[in-house]
Amino acid sequence: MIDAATSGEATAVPADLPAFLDLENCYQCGKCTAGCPVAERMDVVPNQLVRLAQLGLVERARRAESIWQCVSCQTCSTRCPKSVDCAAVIDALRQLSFEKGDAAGSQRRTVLFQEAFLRNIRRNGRLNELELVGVFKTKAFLDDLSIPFLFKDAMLAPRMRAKGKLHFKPDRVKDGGVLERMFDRCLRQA
Amino acid sequence: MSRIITEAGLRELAEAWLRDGQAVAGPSEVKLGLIQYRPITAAARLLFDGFVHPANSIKEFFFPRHEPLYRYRLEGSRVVLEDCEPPAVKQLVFARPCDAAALPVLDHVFNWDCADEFYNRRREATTVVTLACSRYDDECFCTSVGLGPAAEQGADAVLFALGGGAFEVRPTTAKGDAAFADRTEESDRTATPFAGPPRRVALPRVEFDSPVWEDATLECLGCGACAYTCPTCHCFDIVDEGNAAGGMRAKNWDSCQFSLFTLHASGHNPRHAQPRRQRQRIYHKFHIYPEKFGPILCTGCGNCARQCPAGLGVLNVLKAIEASHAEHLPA
Amino acid sequence: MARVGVFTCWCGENIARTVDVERVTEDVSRLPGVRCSVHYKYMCSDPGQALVRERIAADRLDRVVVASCSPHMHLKTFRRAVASAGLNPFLLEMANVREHCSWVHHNKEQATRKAVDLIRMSVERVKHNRPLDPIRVPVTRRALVIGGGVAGIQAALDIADAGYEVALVEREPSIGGKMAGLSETFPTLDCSQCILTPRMVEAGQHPRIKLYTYSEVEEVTGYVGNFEVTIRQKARYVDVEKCSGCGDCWNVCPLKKNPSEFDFGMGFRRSIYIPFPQAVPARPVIDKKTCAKLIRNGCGLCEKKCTRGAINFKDEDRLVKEEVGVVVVATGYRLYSIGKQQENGKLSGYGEYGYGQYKDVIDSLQFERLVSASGPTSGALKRPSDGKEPKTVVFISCVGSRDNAKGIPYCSKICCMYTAKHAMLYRHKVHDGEAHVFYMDIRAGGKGYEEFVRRAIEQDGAHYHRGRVSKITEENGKLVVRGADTLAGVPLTIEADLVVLAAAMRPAAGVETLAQKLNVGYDEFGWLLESHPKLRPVETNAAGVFICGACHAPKDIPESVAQASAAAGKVAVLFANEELSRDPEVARINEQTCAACYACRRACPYHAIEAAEVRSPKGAFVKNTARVNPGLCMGCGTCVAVCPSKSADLDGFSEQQVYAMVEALA
Amino acid sequence: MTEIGYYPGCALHGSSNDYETSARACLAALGVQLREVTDWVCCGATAAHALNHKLSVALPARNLALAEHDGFREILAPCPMCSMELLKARQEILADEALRAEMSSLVELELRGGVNVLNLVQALQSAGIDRIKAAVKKPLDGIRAACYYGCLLTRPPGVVRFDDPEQPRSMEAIVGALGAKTVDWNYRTECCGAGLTMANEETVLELSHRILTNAAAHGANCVVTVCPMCHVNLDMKQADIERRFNAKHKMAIYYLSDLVGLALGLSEKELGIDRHFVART
Amino acid sequence: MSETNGFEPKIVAYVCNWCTYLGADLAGTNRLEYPPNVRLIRLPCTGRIDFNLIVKAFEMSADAVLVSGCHPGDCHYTAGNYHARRRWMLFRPLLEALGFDLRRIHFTWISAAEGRKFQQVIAEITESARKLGPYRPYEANGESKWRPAGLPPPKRRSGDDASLRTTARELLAEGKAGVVIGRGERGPVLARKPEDADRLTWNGASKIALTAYLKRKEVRALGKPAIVAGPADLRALNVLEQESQIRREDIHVIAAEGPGAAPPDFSDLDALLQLEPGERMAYWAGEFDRCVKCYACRQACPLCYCERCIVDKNRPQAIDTSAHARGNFAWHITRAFHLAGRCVGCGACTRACPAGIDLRLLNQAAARAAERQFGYRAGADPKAEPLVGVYSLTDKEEFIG
Repeated sequence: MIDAATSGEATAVPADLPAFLDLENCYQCGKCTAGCPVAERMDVVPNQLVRLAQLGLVERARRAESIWQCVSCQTCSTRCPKSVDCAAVIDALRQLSFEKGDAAGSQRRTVLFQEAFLRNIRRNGRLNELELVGVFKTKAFLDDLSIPFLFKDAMLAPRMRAKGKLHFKPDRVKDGGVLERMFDRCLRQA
Repeated sequence: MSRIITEAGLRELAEAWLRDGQAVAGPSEVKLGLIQYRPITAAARLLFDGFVHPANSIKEFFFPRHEPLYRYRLEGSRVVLEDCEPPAVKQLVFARPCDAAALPVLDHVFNWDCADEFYNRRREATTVVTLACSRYDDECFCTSVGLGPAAEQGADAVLFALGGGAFEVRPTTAKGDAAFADRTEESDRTATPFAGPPRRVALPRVEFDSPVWEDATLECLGCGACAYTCPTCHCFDIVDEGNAAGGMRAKNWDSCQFSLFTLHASGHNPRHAQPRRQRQRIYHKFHIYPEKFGPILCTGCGNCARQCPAGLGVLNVLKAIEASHAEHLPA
Repeated sequence: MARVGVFTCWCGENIARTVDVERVTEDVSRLPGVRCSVHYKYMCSDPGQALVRERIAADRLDRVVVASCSPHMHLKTFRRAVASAGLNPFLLEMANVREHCSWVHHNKEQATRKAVDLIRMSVERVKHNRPLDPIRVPVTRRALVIGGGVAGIQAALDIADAGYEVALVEREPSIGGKMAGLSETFPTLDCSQCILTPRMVEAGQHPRIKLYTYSEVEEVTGYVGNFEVTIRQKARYVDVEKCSGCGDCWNVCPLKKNPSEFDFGMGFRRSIYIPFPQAVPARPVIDKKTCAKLIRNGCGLCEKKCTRGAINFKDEDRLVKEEVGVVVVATGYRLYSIGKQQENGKLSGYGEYGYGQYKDVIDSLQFERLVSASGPTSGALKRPSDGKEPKTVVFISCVGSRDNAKGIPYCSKICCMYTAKHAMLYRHKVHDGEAHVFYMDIRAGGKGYEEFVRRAIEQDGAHYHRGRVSKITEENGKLVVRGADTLAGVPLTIEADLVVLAAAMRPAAGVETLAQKLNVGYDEFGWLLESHPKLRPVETNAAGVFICGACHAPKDIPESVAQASAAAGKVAVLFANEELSRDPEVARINEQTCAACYACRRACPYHAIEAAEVRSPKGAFVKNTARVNPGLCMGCGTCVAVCPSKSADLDGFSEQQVYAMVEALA
Repeated sequence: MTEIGYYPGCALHGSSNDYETSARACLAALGVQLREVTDWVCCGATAAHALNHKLSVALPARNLALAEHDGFREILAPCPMCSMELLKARQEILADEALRAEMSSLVELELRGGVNVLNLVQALQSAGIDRIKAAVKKPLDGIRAACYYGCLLTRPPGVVRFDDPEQPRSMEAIVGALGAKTVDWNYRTECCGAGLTMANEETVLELSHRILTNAAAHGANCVVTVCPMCHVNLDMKQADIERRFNAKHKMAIYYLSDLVGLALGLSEKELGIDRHFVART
Repeated sequence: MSETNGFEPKIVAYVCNWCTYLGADLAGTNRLEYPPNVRLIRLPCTGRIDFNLIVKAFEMSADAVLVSGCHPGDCHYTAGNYHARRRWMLFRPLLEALGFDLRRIHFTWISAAEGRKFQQVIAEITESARKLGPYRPYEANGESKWRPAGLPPPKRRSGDDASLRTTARELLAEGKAGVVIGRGERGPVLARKPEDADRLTWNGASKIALTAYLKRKEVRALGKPAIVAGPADLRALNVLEQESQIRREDIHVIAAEGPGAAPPDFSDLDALLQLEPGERMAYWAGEFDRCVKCYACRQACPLCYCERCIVDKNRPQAIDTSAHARGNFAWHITRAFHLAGRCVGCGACTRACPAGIDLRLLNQAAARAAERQFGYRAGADPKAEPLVGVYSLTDKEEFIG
C-alpha cells in the first residue's frame, strides 16, 4: 500500500476492490494493453489501471476515462499470462466510480447510458429501446446541452421503422415485483 | 400346585439385584435382530421369550474372553507383582437350558489338574435361572445330545412360560430357591411339557482317519466364531501385555480353529489345514473330552451353525459323519 | 539380559546447567538392564571416549547409550569409540539431552525428568539394536553418459581423460546436440561450430570413449557401482564399419525435399543423409519413413552406388548391454512448441501468434539456422515465405516462459541473451533493417552479459520495448505485431517481415521415461532433480546417477560445460575406490510372512524392492515374496509403513526399536 | 421435432427481431422447436457488470432459475452476450454454495444451476453438421464468407468453454457444410465496439470499419455473425461507417442462421433478411 | 500458566531425521525455549511412520501426537513425505468416523531451518493438549442410541441357475476346474465333483466373500478354481489382481454381470458423521465391547490375505490380542486402515460378525475419502494404480501445519 502522505493522494482501503481479482499476480507485461482494441484512445491503459489498483491508487484509477471506454471484449483477460481478470478489474473500477459518482467528465454520456439502461430494465424487465434512447438522449442533453447529439440517431429511426425494427409496444415481464425487489436489494447493498 | 411369577415379577427380581449392587445378565436385544447374553443395567432390557437362542453363550460370565491374572510393575530393576481378583459381586444369569447345561461340563476341565479359582468363584457367586424353551429352530439339537428344552443341568431354577406373562418357577437348588423366595405365588397352572427339537442325528462313532473331514469341512475359513459362541468351548491362551513400566498376564479365549493355535516355533504346524482343525474340534467334543471327563462337550445349542459365516456347524459335520458311515454299510 | 552402559555428558555447563546430571545418572542406573551409569564433563573429548571404552571392557557392556548432544553432532564420534572397544558401532544409541532438553528448557526439575525419560527411551531402544556391518559393493569403473550434446561430450571427455572408459549414448545420428546448430554464441560471438567441432572429433576418436549414436537407453538395472544398461541401437541401414563417409550415397538419393531435423525445417535433407557436414560419426543413416526402398522396395540407388557395400536395407534395431558403475545424464532440452498442438495437456499454445500458420513466424532455433554460416541459406538472411531479406524483424521474449496461463511459470534464463544476440546478428547482416525486441525484463547476469545486451541496444541499434505482444496477424504481406510499450504506456503496432519467438526451454522429449528407468526424480515440468540445490548440484537421489547441462534446468553453454566437468569430477571421486561402503541401515523383508502384495515395491522411492520367489533347498517353488536389494535401499523405511503384515522392517529403525521407545513412555 | 428452451434476450425482441425470425426458422427447418423461457428478464448486459456486480449475477441467475422452473436442461441464448452472462453467473453459482443460496433467495426461486446454456453455433452443432449438410437444397456457391466470431462467443474461454479463443473454426465448419467458401482473415475475434454504439459511437465506427476492411481485403463478399450487436454495428451502422471513413463497403452482414436457412431453401423473407439494412450485391 | 490445575500432557512426536529432528536441533542451538512435555522419536523419514505407531502412542497414554517431516519437495528420500501425506489423508477420515478427537493429532512439515516453527508448534500443541485435558483412550461418554440402517439385503442376481449348474458341472467333469466356488442354500459351496454342481445357485446364502477361499491353502490344492462371482466378488478379484495375489488366467470366473458402476451407498456413514465425535466414539465403544476377537471379519474378507496377520506378530506386539477396548479398537482401526483404498464394499465383515458389529461402516470411512478425494473406487479397474503405496504431488494437505 502506498502511503497517502508520500503519494500525495488519498488511497483506497484494499477492501474497495474484491480479493478475487488477484491483483498481485500481475507482473505488468502489458499484454492486456497490447491486445486492447481501444487502448490507443485511452488516457490510462489497461496495464496501468491494474498497476494503480495494485498500488492502492484506486481513486486515480476510477477517475480514468479509459474505464468507460472499455468495450468489455474480454481480450485482456483471455490473453493474460497470469490469469488476471483485467476486464473484471475494470468492471470493479466502474462500479466504484459509479457508486462514488466521480467518473471522468468526458465519459458522462457512457455512464448516463449505462445507468439509463439499468433503469430501463428495472422498469420493464426487458429493454425498451425507444424508451432507452429517449431517456438517455434527454439526460445527455440535460448534462451537456449538445443538440447535435440529441438528434444524431434520429436519422436511423425512419429506416428502422420501415424495416420493422422499432417497437412502440413495450415488451414487459409479468412479475415486475420480484425484479423491483432484486434491484432494491442489490443496489442497497452496493 | 406350582409356584408362578409374572414377567413383571422377574424384572422386579432383576431390579432388586441391581439395586443391591449385584450383577444381572441375560438375553437382551443389542440391536435390531441381534439378541445376545449381555450384562444389563436395567431390568427392562431383559428378554424372557420370543427368541430361540441368543447369538452367544453364558460362558463369558464365568470364563470371560479376557481375564487379567496378575499385574506387574517395574520399579527400577525390581518387579512388583499384584494379584488380580474376580469381582466379588453376585451374579444373576438368565439362560437357556443348553447354556446352563454346559456349566457342569466345564466344571470338570476347570477343576482337573488344578482348580481355576477365577472360574470357581464366579460359579459360586452366580445363580443361573434357565428359561425352558418353547420353540426351536433348524440348528437346535439338544435332544440329540441327551438334553432337552427343560434340561435342569447347571440351572438353579427353571422357568416355564405359561403364557399371559406368567412363568412357572421350579427351583432346583437352594440358591435357586433363595432367589425366588417371597417372589412367587401359588397357582394351579403348570407348564405343558414341550418335546423340543426332533432327534436330528445319532451320535456317530467319530473316526480319526476319514475322508469325511475334508468333504464336510472344507468350507471352514478358520475363524473362531463357533468356538467363541459355543457354551462349552473353553480353550484359552495366556498372554503377557506390557511395556517398560509394567503390564499384566491374562487369560484370553483361544480357538483350535486358528492356524496359529498349533503353530510351532519351528514353523511346523501339525494341524496344517483347516479340515484337520475341524476334526480336532469335533473329536475333542465327542471323543477326547468324554473319554477324559465323562460328559460330551456339546449341549446341542446350535450356535456354531447359527454363527458360522460359512454355514457349517457341529450338527452338519455329525450328519456328514453319520452319512459316511451309512455309505460304508453293506447295501 | 542386555548389559547397557549409559554415559551422560555435562557438556561443560551446557547440559549440567539445566539438567541435574548426577541425579540423572543415579536414576538411570536403576533402569532394567543398565549395568553402568556414569557421567563426565565432556564425553566427546579423548578422556570421555576413553571412559566409554574402559567401562565397556570393565562391565562387559554389550550396549551403550550416550546421553549428550544431537546424534547429528557426534553419532559418528561415539560409534568409532565403541567400535574401538570391540563393540559393533550399531549397538550404540544417543539420547539428545542437549539440543532437545537442556538448551530449550529452564526449569531444572522438569528438564531433569525429561532427560531421564529420553535416556530411558534410548536404553529400551538399544536393547533391540542388532550388530550391523557396512554393505560393501564392488564398483565397475566404467561410465555411461546419456546425451551427446556439449554437456555430454564434456563429461565423457573429462571422465575418459581421468582414465576410465565411457559409453556415450546419443539419440540422434551424430553427437553435437543443439550447440552444433547454433550460429554464434553470446557474449563473445565466437562461432559455435568452431568451438564444438574439435571437441566432437576428440570424443569420436578417444580410445576410451565408445560412441553409441542413433541409440537410446532401453533399460537400466542394478545400482551404484553395478548398473547394467541395455542400449537400443536403432537400425541405421548403413554399416558404420564399412562406410567411409564418402558421400556418394547421399549425393545420388533422389529424395531431396525432406525437412531437415537439424535445420528445424528451415532446410532439407535427403533420405540417406548425415545431419550436417561435421557430423561425428560422419556416417549416414537412412530415414526409414521416407526411403523409397524401405517403404515400397523401389529406388535402391544408394546401395548400387556404394562401392563398399555398406548399405544394408535389412538392418534391424540391436540391443547391446553395457556394464557401468555410474550414469551421467546430459539429455539437454528442446523448445516449447508454440503452436496450437501440444503433446502435453498441461501446456497450451499461442494461437494468437499464428506460429505454424504464418511461415515467417519462427522460433529462435530456426532463426539460429537462418543466420548460421553452415545453415540452409549459408548465413544469408532470407525469410522462409518468399526468401526475401526481412527489413523489419520483431523478436519476442518469454514465449511460453513465465506464462502461467500457457503452463510454464519458470524463466528460461538464456532467451534474454540470445535474443540480444539475434538482434545484433540481424543488424550485422541487414544494416538498413530494424530489429524490435519485446521483453518483460532483461536478465543478463553473467560475465559480460549485461554489457552484451547494452551493446545490442546502444551500438547495434536494436529497439527494445518493454511489453508483451498480444496478437500477430498477417495483412498485406506484413506481419502485424500488436504489442505494448508499458514504459510509455502505449499500445504499439509494428509491421514486420519476420517474427522470431524466443520459445521456452523444456526438457528433452522422453526424459521422464528415462528418469523413471534411472529412478531419478523430476519436477512437474520434467526437469531432473538434483540431490541438493546448493551442495549436491550434480548428484541425484539415485546413488551413482549424475546430471549435467540443460536436463536439470534451462542453462547456457558455459554453465552446462561447468556442470559437466563437475559431474565428471564426482564420477572420478567415486571411481577412486574399488568398492563402495554403504550404510547398513537398510530394509529387510521376512520372506516367510510376506504376502507378496508388493505395496512396498510400489512405494519404494528407490526401486530397491523386487518380486522374488522363495524356493526350497531343492529348488521347488514355495511362495512369492518381496525382496530388498540392499545395494539400492537408502533406508527410508517407507516399505515398513505400507507393509500390512509388517514383514518389512528396517535395520537401525526396526519396529522393535521404535516400539520400545514408545513403550518406554508408558 | 425436438424442443429446447429459448432465451431470446432483449435484442432479439427489439431491433434485432430479424435474428429471432432467422434463428427460429432455420432451427425449425432442422426439426428444433424453440420454447421461450417463461417471463425471462434482461441479462443485465454490460450495464449491470459495469455498475453493480451483484446485479450482474442476479439477473442471469433469475433467468437460470426460471429455466429450471420450466424444466429445461438446456436453453439456447442466441446473443453471445446473454449467453456469456448466463454462463458466467452459472459458473459463479456452482462454485460457491453460499452464493447459490443467496441468489436463490434474491431471485425468489430455488436455483440449482443445472441448466446448460448454448449459443447458436452449438445449437446448430447439436442439430448435427452432417444433418445440415444432408439437408442443403441450395448450396451457397457464390458466397465467400468472413466468419466473424466477435468477442464474447469464445471469451472468456474459462466461462464459455467454446472453441479456440484465438483460432476458432466452428463457424467455418458450418458455413463450409453449406457449400459456401470461407476466407481466412484476421479480425475474426476482434471487437466491433459492442454496446457502445449509442454512447461512444466514434469507437464503434472505427472498430467496425477495420473489421469490414479486413474482411474485404481477404476476399470476403459477406460477413457472418451470430451476435445481434455485431450485426447492428456492421449492418445498421454501415452507412455511418462509410460516411465517417469515406469508404465503400457494401458488405452484406448475415446471421449464421440466415446462411443455413438459405441453403436449406428458406426465403429471405422467411429468414428476416429483408429487414437488414445492407442488401447483398 | 494454565487453568487445568497442574495437568501436564504427554506429547509424543514422531519426526524425520533430516528435517524436523534437525529443526528441533536448531531450536536447541538457538536456545528457543518450549514446554518440556514433548518426547521426540527419531525416524529416518515420515514415510516410515506407520499409523500403528500413532495408535500405540495413545495407548501409552500420550495426550497428543505430532508427526512431522520435511516440506513437500524436500524429502531426503525424494518422496517419503508424499507417501506419508497420502496415508494420513486416508487415516484421518477413519479416525473421524471413529469419533477420535482429531485435535490430539498434529501433522506438520518443519524443515531443518525452522527451529522457530518447531518451538511454536510444540508450544501450541502442548497448550492445546493442556486445554483438552488428559486423554483416556477409547473411553465412551455414555451410550449411543444411534444405529445404522445396516447392510441392504443382497440384491437378486439375474443369472440362471440351470445354466450355472451346467457350466459348473462341465468345468468339473472336464477337469477344467478343480473346484467351483459358489453359493448354495445354506452357505458357500465348494463343488469338487460334477454332482456337487447341483447345490450351486446364483442367489444362495453366503456371509463371506467367496474370493476369501482363493487364499486358503487347502482350496488351492484342489486345482484351478472357478468362482461364481457377483459384482463385489469381481471387484475383489480386480484388487487381488492389482496386488499380485492372483492371475486372472489362473481363475475361471463365472459371472452374470460386471463389477458394478453404481456409487457405494454411504448413507449410514453420512448419518454417523452427523453425530458429535463423542457420540461416535460412544457408538463404537458400545459395538467393540461385544467384539470377542474371533477374527470372523478377517477370515471372511476377500482382501485380508496376509499369511501372518499383523495382530499375530508379537515382536513387537503392535496390537494387543486381548478382546478389551484397547485391543479391539487397535484391531479394528488397523484392519480398516489396511483396507483403505482396497475395500470393495462386499459387506462380508459385517455379515460374518457374530456380534453384529457393522464393520463395513469403518471401511467406508476411507472408501468415501478415496471416492471423494481421488475419484477412486477399489476394484473398479484391475489396471488402476492402487491408492496406497503411491502418491500425487497434488494430494491435499490442508490438515498439515
